[in-house]
Amino acid sequence: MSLDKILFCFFAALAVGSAVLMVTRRNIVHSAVFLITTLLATAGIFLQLGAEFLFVVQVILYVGGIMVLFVFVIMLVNLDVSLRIPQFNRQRWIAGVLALVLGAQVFLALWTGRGLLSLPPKRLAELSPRNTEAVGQALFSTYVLPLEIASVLLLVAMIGAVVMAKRRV
Amino acid sequence: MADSRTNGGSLGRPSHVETTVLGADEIILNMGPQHPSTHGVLRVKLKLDGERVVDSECIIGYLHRGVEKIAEHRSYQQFAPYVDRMDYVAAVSNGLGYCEAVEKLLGAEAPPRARVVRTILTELQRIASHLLWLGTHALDIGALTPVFYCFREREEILKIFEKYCGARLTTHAFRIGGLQYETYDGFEAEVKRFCDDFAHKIDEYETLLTENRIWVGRTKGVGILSAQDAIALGVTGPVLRASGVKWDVRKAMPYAAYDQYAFEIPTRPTGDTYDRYLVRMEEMRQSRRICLQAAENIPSGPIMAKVGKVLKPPPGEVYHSIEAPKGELGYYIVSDGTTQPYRVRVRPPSFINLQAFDRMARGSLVADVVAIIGTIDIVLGEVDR
Amino acid sequence: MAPVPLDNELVQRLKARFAEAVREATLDRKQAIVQVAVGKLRDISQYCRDTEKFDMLVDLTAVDWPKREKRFDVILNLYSFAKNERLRLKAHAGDGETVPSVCDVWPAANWLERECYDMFGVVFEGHPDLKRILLPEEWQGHPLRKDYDILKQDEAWVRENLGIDSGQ
Amino acid sequence: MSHLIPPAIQPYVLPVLWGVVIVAVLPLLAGYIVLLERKVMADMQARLGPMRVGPHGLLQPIADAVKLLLKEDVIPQNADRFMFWVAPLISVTMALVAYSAMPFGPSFQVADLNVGLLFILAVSSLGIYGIVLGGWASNSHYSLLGALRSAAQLVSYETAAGLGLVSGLLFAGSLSMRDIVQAQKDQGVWFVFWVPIGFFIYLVGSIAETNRAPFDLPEAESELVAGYMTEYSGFRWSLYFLAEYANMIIVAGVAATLFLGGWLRPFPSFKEQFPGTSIEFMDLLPALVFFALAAYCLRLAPRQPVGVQKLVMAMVAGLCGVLAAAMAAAAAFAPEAVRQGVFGGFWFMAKVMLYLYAFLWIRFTFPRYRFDQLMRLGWRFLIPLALVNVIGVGVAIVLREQWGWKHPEGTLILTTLATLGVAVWLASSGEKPGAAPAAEGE
Repeated sequence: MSLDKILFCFFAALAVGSAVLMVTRRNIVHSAVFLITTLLATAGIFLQLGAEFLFVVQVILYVGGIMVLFVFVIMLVNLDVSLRIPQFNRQRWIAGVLALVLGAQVFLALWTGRGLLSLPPKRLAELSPRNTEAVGQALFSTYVLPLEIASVLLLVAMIGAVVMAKRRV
Repeated sequence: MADSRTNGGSLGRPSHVETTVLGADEIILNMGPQHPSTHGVLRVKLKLDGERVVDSECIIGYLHRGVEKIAEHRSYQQFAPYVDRMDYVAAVSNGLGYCEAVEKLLGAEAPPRARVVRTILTELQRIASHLLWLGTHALDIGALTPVFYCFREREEILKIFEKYCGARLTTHAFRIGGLQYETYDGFEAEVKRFCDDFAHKIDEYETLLTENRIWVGRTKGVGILSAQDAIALGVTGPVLRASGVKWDVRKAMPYAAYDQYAFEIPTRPTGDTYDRYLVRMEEMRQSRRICLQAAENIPSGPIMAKVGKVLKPPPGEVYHSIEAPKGELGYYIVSDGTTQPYRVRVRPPSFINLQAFDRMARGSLVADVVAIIGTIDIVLGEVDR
Repeated sequence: MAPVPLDNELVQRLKARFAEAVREATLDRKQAIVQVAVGKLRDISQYCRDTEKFDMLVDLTAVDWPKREKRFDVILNLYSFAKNERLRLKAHAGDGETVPSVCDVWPAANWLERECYDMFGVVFEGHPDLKRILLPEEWQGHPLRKDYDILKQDEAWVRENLGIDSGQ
Repeated sequence: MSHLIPPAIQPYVLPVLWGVVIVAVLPLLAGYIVLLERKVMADMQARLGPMRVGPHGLLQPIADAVKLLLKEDVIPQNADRFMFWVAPLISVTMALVAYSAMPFGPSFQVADLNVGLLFILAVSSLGIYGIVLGGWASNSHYSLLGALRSAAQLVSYETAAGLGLVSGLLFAGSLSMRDIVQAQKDQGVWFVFWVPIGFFIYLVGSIAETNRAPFDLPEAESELVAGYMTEYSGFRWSLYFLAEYANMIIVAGVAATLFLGGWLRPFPSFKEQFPGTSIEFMDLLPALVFFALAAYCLRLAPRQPVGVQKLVMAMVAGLCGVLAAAMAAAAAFAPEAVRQGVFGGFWFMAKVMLYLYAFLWIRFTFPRYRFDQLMRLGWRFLIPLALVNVIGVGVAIVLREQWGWKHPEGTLILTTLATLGVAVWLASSGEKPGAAPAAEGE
């Protein structure tokens, strides 16, 4: 079992485990922390696949940016309240059934494609050593239109947020 | 800034800053009595609307020692050392006020030489007190360096005190009727030397702060006190002058030897923290001027008036006040003809100036409260007595 | 230099305005003292501030004369920037007798009256919130009264809050 | 000896070695930077600073470390114990991980990622969790306020600092730290001379990111006693301290790499050689520096009051002497690669120290910002300025790349001037100081 496999299993287990914990913790802050570990574990898998750029983006944007704001907001709200609200609602049977169905699908998918499950023989990084530039090229040549649309969308959202915030003052 | 909100939101368990949610956004935030920048055991309760102070209450008395009660059980001379313990960073000024008040009560008057020496020492004390204020005030606002420069010069002054009367802080420097000690050799020279150095030193402080963008940003427009409010609240001293009222006991009702010397009363128009800073800086320069003039020619002659060993002032009462570094320091003494005062009332400038804190702090930001407490220049020993 | 009776324009104006409410005016060590009826204290203060331009309340305190039937002197120490002169108003108040508050005349009186109440138990009528300022809220007794011995203290409070038997 | 190591492990050996070296040396380095800070502060404040432990307090850091290790470790009663325990670890771990992409010299680097710079930014930005969670977990309001302040501050100043870096990156054309330095070597100029404003913005941003004065609101001792560290004591506290100083070194290293030419020595064109030999004068400079240090210590040694102190001082002098000799030897005989490594490390650390000195200087000179002023400075001044700067630099580069202007200096100077103009305008158009709406802060 090569080092790559070990690492992969480690990250995967970490991601899944902390995801479960995130759902089950009562304390929001703890959930947030486990969500962060999930994201980090995913980032680790990216890194292992040789996609440094994705890794960095994941860390900077999701972990370093969005989650910081999450935690920030969580600390602004009153935690005692959140501890008292019921965590699970009455629809657990429906949920269970749906979960089973979903699980079956996933299992089926895995089973059919089990041949492809093995990790790539050599690290992708060595196939495409400078994937940052590659991503950049792709974004600004092939996918320039979606990129622009997305950015405009974000800009609109940002301005909207600012306007709404200003109205309060 | 987020913190005021979080006061309400965070787990409401006790800590140094106790907070409780009142309304939608109203929070009570409690500073002190143990807080790095409440200058002693002052406790301030702030009611905040978000980030703004809507109401404030000062809770004092943690240092109350009943000085006025003690006075009634001591003879006039015995009580003199106690007054040093009120405004313990300006002990000499307290002593001057008390001694002169008792002299007035006796109908005696200190001889000219004593009065000039008193003036010199009191003005040095004013500089020392203002230096201490400047250092701590700057430290509160986050400038780490000035405080050390200030203490460097203050040290020189304290050395002069020590050489004169043996004590540095609670100098029981004066006696009722004049001075106990003759000035030591080279007293004038040392005072002059200090004054000459100090001229450059004070420019040094100004280079650090006066033009500094951050300093101006932290102090300009913070804690504004209008002249009407200042008068109505009985505020005196630099705080009053920074609000544009040109009043100083040294000019209005000269005591000691102030009528002999030329000096200006600095005033500023707006009465914000920055103005109070400038006024005190200028006051230090003026005090230096007075010291220089006084040290030029100290009249020779006796240093003690004939007041006798046992003081028995005739029945009656007197109010005498001086311009202490913090403001008008008054002594109201009632005599019943015995050797002990029947009642000694101290009019403490810090106490009465602190009353204006609420007026200054309302509408300002939480972060400004520290600056405002610093700018009033209180000494809790005097507030609580 | 015993106190001598004082009769200057100010006193005359006061007498003219407030007749017998102005009890006596003396000059002690060249300092003007006007003794007024406690009931009229607020009105006289108002007049002194508005008409006589005594716009600053320098100090407000009390003196305890236990042997007198009205044991307290309530003393207002006024200053006029315009005339650069001081005036001392004095009013006799019995134990438990309420003294009209001058807070609305000079806001400065707020804390001073609280301290006066704290130390002497003089009750000021119309004070926004009259409570102890230097001593703890629950403290019993008023230290600056002559019958309050210098070694005396509120033993119960000390034991309860400081956990010691005596400060001395 | 490489044949002794199984090939599967081989690629990991050197990085692990470097990693161990960094982890081992960094705490000591941080400790001595603290000593340096205290000495510089003392000098600026007309004092002597630590003088007791060892000659001129040279052993102070060790004494402090021992004290902190032996101190009682208090955990507040109602604290979230696990978080309280793990938070300092997060801070210090992230700070250390960030070093893995930091090139201390041409060869001394754990891993040369092709997104090295972004990696450092990303990882060091994770340290915030240590602060926020620690502040939350210790369940004191001072701590929480400090934590939230620093969270808000970090998030907002990262933007400005990042944009400041971009203006330099546009010239480097790569995110790999090594390529960045290489680019400066090839273009024959440190990027600070091309984008001074970008450097300035990054300087301010990095001070704010490391919570140093005048941006030290998270630990403003006059307002919040010690901010997020209030409830911490002993070793945990020292971990936070270590993290803070490690972060300072990181931002300094990034600045040195991107703007100050990394391990390149100054005056690359000055290649005068020692007559008769092939030793360059510049290569002797490090040796001279250490030699001067050694001489100074030797002069001080006999003046020490205590015998032990004399000894220690002499030992320090000896150490410097050895280093000087080593440098000289390297300059004279060592093969090219070793020489590059040694002097690269020297110059890199020299630049880092210079940058840190600027930190200290600023800290002891300026008062502290108020939070809304801090936020206004970040959002209304630095970020717009950085954007203008980046655009200007982009234009300059396009002029060079597309229209073949071989000498972009002209356009760059214009850019800088234009940006300065914008800066003046921004500064003047800000509201009056003091009258502060608390809006931006929230």
